[in-house]
Amino acid sequence: MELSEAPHAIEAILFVSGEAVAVPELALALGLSEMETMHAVELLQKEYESQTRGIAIRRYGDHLKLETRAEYAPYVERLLQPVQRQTLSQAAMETLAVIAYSQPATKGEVEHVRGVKCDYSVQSLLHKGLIQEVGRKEALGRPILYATTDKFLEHFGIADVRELPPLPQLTGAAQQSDEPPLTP
Amino acid sequence: MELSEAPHAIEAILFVSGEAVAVPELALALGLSEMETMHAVELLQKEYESQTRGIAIRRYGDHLKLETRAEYAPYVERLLQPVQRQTLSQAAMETLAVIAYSQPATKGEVEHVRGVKCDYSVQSLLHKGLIQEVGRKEALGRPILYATTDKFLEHFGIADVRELPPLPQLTGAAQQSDEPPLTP
Amino acid sequence: MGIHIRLKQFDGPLDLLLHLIGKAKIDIKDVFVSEITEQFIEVVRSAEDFDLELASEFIAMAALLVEIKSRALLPKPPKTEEEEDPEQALIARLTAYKQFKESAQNMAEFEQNALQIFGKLPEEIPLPPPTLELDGLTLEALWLALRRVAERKPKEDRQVDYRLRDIRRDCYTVESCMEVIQSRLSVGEIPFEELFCSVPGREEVVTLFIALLELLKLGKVYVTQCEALERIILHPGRRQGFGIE
Repeated sequence: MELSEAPHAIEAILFVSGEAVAVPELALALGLSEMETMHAVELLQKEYESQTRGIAIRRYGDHLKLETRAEYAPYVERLLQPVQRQTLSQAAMETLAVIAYSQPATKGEVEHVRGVKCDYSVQSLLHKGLIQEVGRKEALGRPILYATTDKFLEHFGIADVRELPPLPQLTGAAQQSDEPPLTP
Repeated sequence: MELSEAPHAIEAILFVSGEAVAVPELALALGLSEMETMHAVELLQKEYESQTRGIAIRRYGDHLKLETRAEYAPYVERLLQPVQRQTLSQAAMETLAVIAYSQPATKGEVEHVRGVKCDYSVQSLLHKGLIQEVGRKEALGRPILYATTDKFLEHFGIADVRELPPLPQLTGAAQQSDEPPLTP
Repeated sequence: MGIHIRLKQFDGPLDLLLHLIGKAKIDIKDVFVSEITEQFIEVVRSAEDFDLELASEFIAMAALLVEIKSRALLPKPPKTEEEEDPEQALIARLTAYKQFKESAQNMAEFEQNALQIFGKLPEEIPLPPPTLELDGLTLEALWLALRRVAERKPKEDRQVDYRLRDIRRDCYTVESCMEVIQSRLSVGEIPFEELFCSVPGREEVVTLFIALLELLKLGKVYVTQCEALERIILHPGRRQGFGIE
């Protein structure tokens, strides 16, 4: 396709699909390289932003999604009852925080940090698609390693895990060497 | 709300709604009069049209709806239903070769030549549109006769089955050196 | 302190410990010079929803706290390099847990902000049948496939003309069977079963029967049977009138 047409073709595709679309799939549909596709996406994003449109293109990891701008939420909610994403329980959020900040992490590592069994919250996060199995740890029992997904990014409205605030630095507590290594 | 914000608030509402929204409802949600609302809609429509965007606002009576532009439909279709690339299995290629050179042929005849059951490969070739039923043989059981299709010719880049290379000459067992009479 | 505490409201013993530390307004590292151990045991002991399933982790923590506290009362053994100080280990766990707990709260804020963003449902699009692209369809591949088939066949079959013909000549045809029946009947009537040889094949039976039906239709043969399950007799020629002959 013509490169100049690409941004608006992307707009049409994202509009129709509703859900987040993976960049490689988008590139395939357009018959463009992934680099050309991302370039077109950036053009479109700029166009949207310069006009403060009602909708915006957001990137979640490797996925792109067309969504409303947060500032128009009151008007949208006044007329429609949009399907709200469910918020996570405290237990699930804690489990997710440990995995997000120390990924990839095993269930055992999460349980060590939280001090409770985490079977249920890990299952629930897997089911919601917020975490995924990414391999096995080379350790006794070869436990499954978990990491966050692009859907996790979408749930929290960030493009990359690095956009999460850094782990809070606690004053007065000596850092211990037996903690799981963290990569915030 | 600010009148200048109205077009993009309308965009956000129409986007989330997915369905046609009545102008009075839209006006209510925005806290504007219907006339102000329609004015904002016209501004938004003009903005869309001047940019040949991927989506457009359509009016149905006093209802408004956000839709994709028809010219981008092929890209959308390609995303939702990507072209599947396949190769023919060796078994299917053999079955196709026997049918191509002796058409019309029954499954029984192909099986006799190949020395194996050919139900699966015949089904697969039918499904791929490379062969078709062309009648029934006047013999016991009136078996179905198969022949190649125009799609077959198209795939092999020939205009007529008579353009197929001549049959392999296999008069002796030591005929290892004979090459297909083709100029690739 | 208020004892009306349910264990369920805490995500495990570390959560309860942090809660008590927060309430006492002390630093994590001061946990063992405080009354936290006693408070912890009291909470677990008097919990309204005490059941072993839920409480086992709390009880294990209580045991650990008591162990650490009692160690402090004993003279300190000379420190060995590899031995882990359970007090320092627990403080480290509490510290790490507190960090993640706060991160979870930060993440909940992100989650709340994301709730202000709406997507839309996918459009319903009628799709054309899937297009299939086939790779490797060349005349050469087709020709080679045919040669492969030919080479697999036994040598004596090699000279086969690949223009396919009938595989096997039918031994019985309806026409020949009609002639057989008529010639048998030319000397007079015969019982139906004598039409067949002693060990008839399926093809013979089927073809002869079809031939017989054909002759009946053409009026060249007729059949009689005196009673049900009696012998069936074949007669040459067209039946005269009705009734049993």
